[in-house]
Amino acid sequence: MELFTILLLIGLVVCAVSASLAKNLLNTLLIFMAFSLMMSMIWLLLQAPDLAITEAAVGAGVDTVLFLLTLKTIHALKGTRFDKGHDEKH
Amino acid sequence: MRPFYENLPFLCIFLAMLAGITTSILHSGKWAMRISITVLTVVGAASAWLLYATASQNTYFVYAMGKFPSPWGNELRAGPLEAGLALVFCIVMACSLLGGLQDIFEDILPGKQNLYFVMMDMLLASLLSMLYTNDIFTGYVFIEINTIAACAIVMAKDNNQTLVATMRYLVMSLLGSGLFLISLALLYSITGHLLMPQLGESIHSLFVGGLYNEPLTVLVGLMVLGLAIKSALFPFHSWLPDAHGSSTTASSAILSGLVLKGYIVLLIKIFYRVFNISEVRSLKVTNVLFVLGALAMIMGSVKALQEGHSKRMVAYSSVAQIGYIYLGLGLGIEAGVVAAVFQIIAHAFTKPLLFVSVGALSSTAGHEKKWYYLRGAGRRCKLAGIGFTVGGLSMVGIPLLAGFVTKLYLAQGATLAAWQTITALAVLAVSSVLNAMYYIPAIVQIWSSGSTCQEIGIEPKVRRADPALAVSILVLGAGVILLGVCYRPVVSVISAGLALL
Amino acid sequence: MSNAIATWSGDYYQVFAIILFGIGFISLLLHKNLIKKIIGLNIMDSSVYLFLTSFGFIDGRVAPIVADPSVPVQMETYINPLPTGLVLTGIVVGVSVTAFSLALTQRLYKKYHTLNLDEIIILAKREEV
Amino acid sequence: MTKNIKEQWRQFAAWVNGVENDEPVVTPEEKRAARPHLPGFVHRVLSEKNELRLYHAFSAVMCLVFTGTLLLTVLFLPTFGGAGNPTENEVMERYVEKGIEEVGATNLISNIILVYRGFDTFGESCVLFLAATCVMILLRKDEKNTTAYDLAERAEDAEIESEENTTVLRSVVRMLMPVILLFGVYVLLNGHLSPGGGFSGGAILGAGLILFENAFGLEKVRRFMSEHVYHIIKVAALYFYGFTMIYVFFTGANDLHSIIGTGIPGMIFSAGVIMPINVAVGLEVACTMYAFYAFFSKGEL
Repeated sequence: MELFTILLLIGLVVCAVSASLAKNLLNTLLIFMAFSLMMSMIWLLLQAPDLAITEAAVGAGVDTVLFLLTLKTIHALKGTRFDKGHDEKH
Repeated sequence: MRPFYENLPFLCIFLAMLAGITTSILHSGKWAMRISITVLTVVGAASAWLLYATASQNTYFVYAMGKFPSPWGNELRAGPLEAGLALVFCIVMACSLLGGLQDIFEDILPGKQNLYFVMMDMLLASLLSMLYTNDIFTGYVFIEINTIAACAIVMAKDNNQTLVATMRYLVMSLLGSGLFLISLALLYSITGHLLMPQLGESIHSLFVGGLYNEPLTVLVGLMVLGLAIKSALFPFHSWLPDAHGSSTTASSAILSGLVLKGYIVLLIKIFYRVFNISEVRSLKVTNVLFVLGALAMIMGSVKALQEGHSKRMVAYSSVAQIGYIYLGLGLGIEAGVVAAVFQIIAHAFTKPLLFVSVGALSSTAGHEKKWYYLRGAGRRCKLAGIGFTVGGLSMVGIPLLAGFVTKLYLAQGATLAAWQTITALAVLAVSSVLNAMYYIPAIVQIWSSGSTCQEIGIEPKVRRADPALAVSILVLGAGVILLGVCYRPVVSVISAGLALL
Repeated sequence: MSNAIATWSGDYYQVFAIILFGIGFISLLLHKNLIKKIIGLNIMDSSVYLFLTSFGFIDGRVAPIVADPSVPVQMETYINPLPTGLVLTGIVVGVSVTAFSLALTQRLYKKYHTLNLDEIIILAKREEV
Repeated sequence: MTKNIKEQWRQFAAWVNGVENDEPVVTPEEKRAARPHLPGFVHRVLSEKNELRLYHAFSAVMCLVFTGTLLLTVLFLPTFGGAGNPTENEVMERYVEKGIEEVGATNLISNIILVYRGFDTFGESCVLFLAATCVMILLRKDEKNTTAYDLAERAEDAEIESEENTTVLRSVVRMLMPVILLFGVYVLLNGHLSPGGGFSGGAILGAGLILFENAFGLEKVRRFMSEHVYHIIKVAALYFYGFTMIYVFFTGANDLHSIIGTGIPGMIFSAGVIMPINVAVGLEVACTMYAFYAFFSKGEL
């Protein structure tokens, strides 16, 4: 059990570093979502189910939606049709 | 059944919050403004009653929020110091709103004016809670409310400069909140309490037993750092000039006059109720605060000296004035803290007076804010000119004005301090000279004849002070003069309040 | 030093929380990209919550939800519920702040068409002059 | 009917293959034209700005110092998970042992956050309310923050979300919606008996609303959730919460008789004010989450 916990914690650090280093903003966001899910598992291991359910609903749910909407507004989502022409040129 | 006045702090906080919630569904900014002013009046009257009740009996009381006393439930605590500061905050906030009213209605789109007043009500609620709270985690929650509301009133003007300033302000503030929260976690881990009386007891026993010395040092450092970032102590002031210099008049006045002070009052409460001032001194925190305060006094003034933009100059002067407060705290003795609290009150009156006057002066030159173009503005709006003169002279330290009394008490405190005496006196002298070097030319500029704003195609116009502006400048100016002339009762209330903390 | 390592390996939750705090802190301060700043802020907040929650955990005890209320509750059965409650409050504050800063980011992008805060600050200064 | 299904299938296949037959309303060229020219001097100034470099060095040093100091501090803190740490004191004892008797919820955390430390949690609801207000100030459509270009873009989004393009989503949402709502309501109503409560339940309900909007469009949602309704729900929920708290605090602090009892612990109607407050908070949170979504994507509710 302890090993699993430590693996999860190492996973958190890896996610945090790669979210902060990733080039593509969408990748950053997806990694951050994984971070939230792992965090929610850690809350369960720390015997805090209230936090787990809140973190899952908020970190992986609402926060991600808000980030995605922001990325859409600022045209950072590659492959959406607005940026197609733009990408081909580069 | 306790006497009714003991319910007042709690009722005031909830009144302000519910007023904010109500205001959010109004459609008219005018009605929102009326509700805010009414709430401020009622809360001000209640605070005056509370001040009278506690100061006349020289007593304080704790008020359990619910039927569970400390250490289990949230608690409020009110004494003469808290009630007096609440009264000052209400007066200043109402005057700043009245003085900046015209600008608010010009700068903010009609559909969103009511939301500005929502922020004002919430700001009032959070300031009151930070004053009255006896629970350190409540302090954290209301610090966050204060941060969000303060950022919102910066960005309310909604132009490019204010949005950028808000972003910088938000990033720095959130950093400060994070540091405060982590120090709170450390504090909880070694004491197991969150309410100030029990925290004080267990920290005292830790000190006596010599336990957990290292975590204590770290957590005091982090807590002070977090609150120092939020209250713009040098060198964490970089966000302040943009935020205070670009927002609408009332926002600048309230941010400089009150929001910064809320955090410092919380810090003083923590110093006195969680630790006590001799323990803080033994951790050497006060020495750091003293040095940073002294640096802020000099650097803030130097920066202000180089600034040609009127509001940014006044904003930089806030950095220097915050330095005075931290200098007083950094002396690490009772007299220094009294001077610091007096400076909180004096600056709460003076700085909004300056901002409101500058706002009115610049409206005579088409809202141009550069000093160069404000030549003769005082002749075109006499009341604002007089207000600026009084405020500026108070900052310089002319006798019979509030700023002079602060310097007097700081100097008196410095003579009693351990090692800081010479430095403090020298810094005070230098800072006064520097203040004079930028306030006096500004005063001369606004009273000179002629005008320069035609050069950029703006026709100078005469502005007659409307009633709201007149009330604002007169009340704030009267406050500055009263604090300078009959300061003894104020100081005695402050000393009594600090002794009860 | 070996003592220190032994203590750290016992307090691994706190050690990882602090490492995460460092990562979040540095991305909040050093990243120029606003979105990454906000993600850094979220990581920093989560790490502080992890730090705080770890003080409530006690080995071998269960979450403070009583299955059978008719039996008198023993303190030795449950972990400390207070840090969980505090963190629950903190998470809500975190979401609010995230929403606010993201809204601000959208507006800044619409005005300056970049997410680089340094560039934005310089462009704003140019405008002012 | 068959033609309609065929048509839909064709579009779905085209969507899977990434083929798009209709031209976007706003071309990339126009979009680039709408973007102000980022002048080269920005980069020059950036390299000139030593102030910024100083700031970066300062931040890096500060971060290292903090992390190091805190890691060292951990050495001196009570051991993780040890029984008898300073946090296991009379405060925890009363919360755990007297919680059910004094307040009545078997989820001891909800006792703490809603009754023992109710003021903090009311403050927290106000933070959420403030954030929603800030988002409204920033993003609600007005002449300052919305250009013709934004409107064109939103019109195109609305076209993408139109009926024929969302068939799959709609079918899935029709099946998922009742489950999500049921789960949200369950979490909300059982906040005092099991993990969950107002905030998490509200967030789940809000997520359900967001999904519904995605599938069926703003107009369908407006039938039951306009800006007017949003304001009414938000203010009513906060008023209910606020006045309940005033009553609880006032009677508690003044030793007055309170009509709020504890009920039979473990039953759904127990624990006094906790369940009604959870419902109020949940409604507020659900509305606020949906409002965040709507203002972020459409600029209006």
